[in-house]
Amino acid sequence: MIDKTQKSMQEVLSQIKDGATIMIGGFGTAGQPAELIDGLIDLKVKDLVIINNNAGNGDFGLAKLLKSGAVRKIICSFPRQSDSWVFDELYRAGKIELELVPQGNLACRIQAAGMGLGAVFTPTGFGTLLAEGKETRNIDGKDYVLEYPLKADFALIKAAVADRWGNLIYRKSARNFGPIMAMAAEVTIAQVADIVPLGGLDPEHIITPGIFVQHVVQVPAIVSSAQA
Amino acid sequence: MIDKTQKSMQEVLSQIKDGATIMIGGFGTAGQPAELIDGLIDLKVKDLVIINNNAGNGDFGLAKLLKSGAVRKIICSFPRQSDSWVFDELYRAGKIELELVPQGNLACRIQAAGMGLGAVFTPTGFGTLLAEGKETRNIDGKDYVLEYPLKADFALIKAAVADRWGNLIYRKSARNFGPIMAMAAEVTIAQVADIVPLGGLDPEHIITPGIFVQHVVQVPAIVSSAQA
Amino acid sequence: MSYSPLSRDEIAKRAAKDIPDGAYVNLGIGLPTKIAKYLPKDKEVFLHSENGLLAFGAPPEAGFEDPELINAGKEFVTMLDGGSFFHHGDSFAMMRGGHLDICVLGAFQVAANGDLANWSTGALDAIPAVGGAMDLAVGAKKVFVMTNHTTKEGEPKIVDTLTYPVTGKHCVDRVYTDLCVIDVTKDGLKVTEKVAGLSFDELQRLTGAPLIDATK
Amino acid sequence: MSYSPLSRDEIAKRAAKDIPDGAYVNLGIGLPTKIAKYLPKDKEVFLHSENGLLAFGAPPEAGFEDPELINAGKEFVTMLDGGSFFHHGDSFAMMRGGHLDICVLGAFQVAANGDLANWSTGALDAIPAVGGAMDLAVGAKKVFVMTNHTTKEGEPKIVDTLTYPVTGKHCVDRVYTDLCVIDVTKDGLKVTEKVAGLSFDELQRLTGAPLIDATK
Repeated sequence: MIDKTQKSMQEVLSQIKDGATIMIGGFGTAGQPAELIDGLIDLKVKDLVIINNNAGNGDFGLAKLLKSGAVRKIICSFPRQSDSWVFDELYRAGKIELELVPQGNLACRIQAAGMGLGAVFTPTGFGTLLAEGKETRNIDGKDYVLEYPLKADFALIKAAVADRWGNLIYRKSARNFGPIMAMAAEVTIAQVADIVPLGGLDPEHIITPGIFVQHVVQVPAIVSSAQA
Repeated sequence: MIDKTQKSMQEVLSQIKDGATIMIGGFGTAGQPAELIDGLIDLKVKDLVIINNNAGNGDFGLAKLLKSGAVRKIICSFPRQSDSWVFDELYRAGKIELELVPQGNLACRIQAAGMGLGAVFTPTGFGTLLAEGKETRNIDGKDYVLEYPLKADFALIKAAVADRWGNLIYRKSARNFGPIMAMAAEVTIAQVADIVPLGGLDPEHIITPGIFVQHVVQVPAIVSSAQA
Repeated sequence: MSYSPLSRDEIAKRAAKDIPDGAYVNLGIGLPTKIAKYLPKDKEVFLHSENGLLAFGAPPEAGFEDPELINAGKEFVTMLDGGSFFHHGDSFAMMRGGHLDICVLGAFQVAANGDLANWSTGALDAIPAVGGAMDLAVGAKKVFVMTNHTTKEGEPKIVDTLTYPVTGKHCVDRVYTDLCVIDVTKDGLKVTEKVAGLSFDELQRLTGAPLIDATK
Repeated sequence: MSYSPLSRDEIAKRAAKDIPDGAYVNLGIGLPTKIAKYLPKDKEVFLHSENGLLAFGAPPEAGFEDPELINAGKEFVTMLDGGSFFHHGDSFAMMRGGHLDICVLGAFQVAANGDLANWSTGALDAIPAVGGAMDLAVGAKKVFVMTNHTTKEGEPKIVDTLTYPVTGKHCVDRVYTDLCVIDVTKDGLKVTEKVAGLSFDELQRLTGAPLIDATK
């Protein structure tokens, strides 16, 4: 019997080693798998490459991971926020590498990885600093930049409900990067608030089919005091 | 008040002119918008380019459209079937042009159009007759073929339920090409069995958001005698 | 003659007038967000947010905030009946694929040829951040800009050539400022409206690129 | 010594043995479809179909056929609890993106280097059709082929170099025939099993490429 929910969070996360590339879901704190990130911090692994839309908020979750010194490089679209002081300090001190990617190219490069494409010509960023040195091409009168897939060893995402085969549904705008990151990583670990028996999720409503999910960890939802 | 369900099928289809490129949903007959196709036949337009996975089954739906002489060219992955006699005869008589595309490249090229990409490097078809003359590239040790987006003037698709904003849900394996074709066409026309009031579709369950749908036509579901 | 520049809310109100019934619209973070307040009740306008929302509505009442229902500005919102959720891939396909009718963006500078700068001042010590700005600039069918006509220091923001790093080339269609409305055309920057009491010469003096008077 | 080739069902049964618990598997139209019948009940194997199904089950009972619940072979199927529906884009992302563990395909020819021909005989008057064959060939982590060892006319189907048009290059990992099981390796074609009573020399005689005896 295949049960992707059977292992402890610690056991699941222990696969992650120094130097791993990890996608972390969430847009701001919505959809951010805070408990998985806490577990990742406890591993005390080093030299991680993190892919996320942001670079952490406040002192918890992703920001706490950065503060722990575990991250060598972050690939994101919007690091600078009113509460991104942890990242800001590391960046100004030269202690973290930043690859800035337009948000839609971030999404598209993650999708390209999940879809098995070798590269894509995208219009976003053409002629800008973020496309400097990249191959470009005019196709049917429009300019495009060649962008390569973003793959990852692991994706840590947050969903609402799972079954033992790893099928997932999400909640509201916490969906954001979850489904496409699950498709792009070698090993996807989802934290969910609820686990239902097989058949408890309607096959028409499943957003991430279990083929894209290797492990499910249940983290009961707490009324969060986190700012969005 | 935006109501995409208000026009008659005839009125909606009358936008389609000679020479139009039209995506038609469906895999075999599942998801094939048979009534929209009948309406298209009644228009007596000519020189159409049709994009579908197949090239018609039996004597109805897409096959009937081909038989009417309206189609100049078909872009598909699997024209030859036990009941594709209409296409077979036209093809052998040199009366229809065929662009054969591997099914996954068909899907991917439709997606590329909907996503606004200029071209994609796909591994499928590399080294085969279907990639002859196409640009290729080795990326990270793997060979890819450059494929261009497939766009369309219209998409005719079949869904299960809509609301007046054009939000759609599908039914079982009739979903197939519907969602990606809706994203790739200038004008998407969906035939649906039911229309519900706004709010009748759960925002978590909507598969095709109304932004991708311009017109909805209600065609009550009949227990079909069509072979699958 | 004297004139009064429009307030931020008045610019938003003016821009809102040009958003047609049934439009799919992305309102950039900051000033453009104000437009939502001024959309007429008899129109149905679909607001899109980068983080996977279509047809979201007003902020929730106090006490009903949901940390998992936010817009791209990370503000709490509500959903309208008929709204939908989707992932980031589909959300940016809506932009990049040309499905959004209008986006309204803030700007550091707009050039005479429609080039837009709104993501980086190029300051060496600044931490760069881009978000979805470049995607909106190239993706939406129409790109509107909403901005003060000059900087706080009185420098023109509508310029001949950008001095700040570009966000998107040849992308801006129309600019709403506190002084006027400008259409970016092949012939140049056409002023179609200006505030009462402001002479065309004075407006030109406050602008870093040649304007065409099309207010008659 | 005399030997009996395996029946089609026996080949399917043999191939089924190598599909591990929890595998995501696409069974090609025709012969490979038979494998479903022989998957052991104590294993959970997830069957994928090109047209947007994961974890589908056996055909429905007569009278319960649903024209909107079919597999890629356009046969009526049922869904298991835990199954899901998705669109063609996601379905082929599952293949092309390397998420499927195994696909089992039919073949006209398999070459010594793992090239596969199964979509076109190259006959001039034939109507070409490819479906998802090329996607499966390049996409699945492991590509198994299930075929008779020779054509009806006795010609080898396992050959040194393809004479039919290629479906995918260097893609086949293992071949199940009515006579043997062959692993395609960098060192060559390794026969790991053969039917009782069949000598290696006789098997080599029926094969168009050099075999390595790895049955011991």
